[in-house]
Amino acid sequence: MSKARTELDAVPGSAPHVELRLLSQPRYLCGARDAVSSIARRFGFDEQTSGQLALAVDEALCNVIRHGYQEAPDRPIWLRIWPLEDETVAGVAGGIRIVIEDEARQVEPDLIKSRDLADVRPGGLGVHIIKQIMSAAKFEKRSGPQGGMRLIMTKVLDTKPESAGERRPALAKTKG
Amino acid sequence: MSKARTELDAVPGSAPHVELRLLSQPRYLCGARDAVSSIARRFGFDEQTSGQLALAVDEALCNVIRHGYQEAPDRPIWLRIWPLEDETVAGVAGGIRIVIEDEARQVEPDLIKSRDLADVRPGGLGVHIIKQIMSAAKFEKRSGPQGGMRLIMTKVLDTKPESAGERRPALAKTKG
Amino acid sequence: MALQVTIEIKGAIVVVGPVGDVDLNCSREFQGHLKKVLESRPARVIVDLAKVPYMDSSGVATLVEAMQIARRTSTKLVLCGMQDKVRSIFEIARLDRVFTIVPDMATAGA
Amino acid sequence: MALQVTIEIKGAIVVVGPVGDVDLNCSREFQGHLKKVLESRPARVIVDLAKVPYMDSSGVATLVEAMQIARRTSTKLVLCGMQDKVRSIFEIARLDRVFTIVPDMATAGA
Ligand SMILES: Nc1ncnc2c1ncn2[C@@H]1O[C@H](COP(=O)(O)OP(=O)(O)O)[C@@H](O)[C@H]1O
Ligand SMILES: Nc1ncnc2c1ncn2[C@@H]1O[C@H](COP(=O)(O)OP(=O)(O)O)[C@@H](O)[C@H]1O
Repeated sequence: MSKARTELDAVPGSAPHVELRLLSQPRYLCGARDAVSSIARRFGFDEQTSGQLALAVDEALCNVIRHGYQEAPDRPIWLRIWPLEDETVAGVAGGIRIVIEDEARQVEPDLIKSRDLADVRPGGLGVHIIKQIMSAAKFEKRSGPQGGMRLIMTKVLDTKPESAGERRPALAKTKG
Repeated sequence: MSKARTELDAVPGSAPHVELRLLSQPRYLCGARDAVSSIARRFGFDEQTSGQLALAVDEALCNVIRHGYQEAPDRPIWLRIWPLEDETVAGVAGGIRIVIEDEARQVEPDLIKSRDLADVRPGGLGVHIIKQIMSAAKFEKRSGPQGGMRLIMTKVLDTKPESAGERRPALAKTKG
Repeated sequence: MALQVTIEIKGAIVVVGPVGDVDLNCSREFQGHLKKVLESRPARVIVDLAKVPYMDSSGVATLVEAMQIARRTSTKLVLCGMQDKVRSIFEIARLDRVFTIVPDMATAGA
Repeated sequence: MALQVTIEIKGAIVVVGPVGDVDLNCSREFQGHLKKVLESRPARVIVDLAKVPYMDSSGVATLVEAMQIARRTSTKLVLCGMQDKVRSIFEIARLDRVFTIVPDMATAGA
């Protein structure tokens, strides 16, 4: 419950500022996307980045619906949002932390990865998209009797703009 | 917990399809609005009505923040959403049910009303806006140790378009 | 968060143009801008709402207050460029006939 | 919910125009439309994305599959009118050079 944290892929000890629980139905994706992108705007992200954060969340929720719950429409998914300002992350001025949890069957985090991009075929892009958009993204198994997976995603607010392809070297080591 | 309900201002017995918990901060209003309006679109409401539903929710949340919590920024507000399809409401094809709850001090539901519209002055419009937009809206005190208020709002999907001023006579009796 | 507001002074006419949603998150800030503009007692204040996609009753309250100040100081207050979604709240609150609402800047006398 | 899709046949050219977000909620439906159009083996299929403000990877997967079918049947598949937000996902997935992407209907050869 310590307030100071230096890891970009840890779950904060404080209560989330916004928590969304939704049933595992594709028709609710848009509600989650629109909530995330407008909250990201309020946290200081530009329009384009806010849209990308909504895309990353959409991809993560789609994967829970398809792989986690095998499209069962009545299972819960939690999406929790914190502004980064609440914590002390080394060298970071602000940003957003988004944690997604489910009660689906557990898989080894190492197995959650996209196809090789050069091998063009339908699908196999979601995890790549999430990792490209986020500053850090980590899958883990939840502990506790309900099982389920957790995805911890963080995006830091860039003070100086950088080109789309470049990654901040300081963050590379925290990526999963 | 019965599935069949005929009242437009009752809380459904089933789990909400979407639940949003947010801290009592005005910067999160936009997230709630955007989630509500895009879910309303998916429930079959037209763009204009979906925007009005977002406005009604915004007004209700503003009142919880201002009157319920006196602008304290760290208190919880819950917003729960159900499609009307899950229940049997007499003569209604579809729609949305939205329930907002807080842990704020309790007030007599009868005292929650807007100013006379003819007496033009700043403020005093929120409750009027909510009642105009919704098919039914009812304030009540929550039971239980945490106290707090509950607002149950329902909007039914109109199958035939009606003029903005007109109200469905069948619903008039359920309005608070 | 800061509300972006453009303020343009054209002689005795001042055009105030908020950009973005005017809700409880920024209505107090908007109120501050309006009051400051009205203090200089211009002949006409035009509030250009063309870039306001959304307004809630806290934004409307700010405009009602501005109208009351304007009346006292004989300033003409005109709202223009209102989007349909914003017009809807004025209609529900029956304020669409209390305010002078015109379609665009030209009609507003800018 | 139903995805709105306009389909326009101009001789050997078919223009497919989805309207609205293409996400997991409707990508299977979109796939059905594309497959049906490709079955008739037109010389050229233009997917007009001008009215698609958002697409997720399930929508992209549908287009990749359509491209693979088109190659087998020697149909030319062209994407046009892509909005910036949608282009961004093609770039992240490095598919912006795999597809033939043109700015507008005229360039698409419609
Ligand atoms: N939430 C999840 N639960 C279980 N497995 C997952 C989850 N997300 C992703 N995966 C696994 O990772 C793989 C890659 O996911 P992704 O890159 O989104 O492509 P796709 O979903 O199209 O296969 C999936 O095929 C699946 O095996
Ligand atoms: N959530 C709430 N909790 C307590 N009192 C409320 C709540 N919502 C509304 N009220 C009461 O109802 C009155 C009318 O509310 P409203 O029509 O929104 O106008 P305003 O908020 O500008 O006064 C408020 O002044 C307040 O006394």
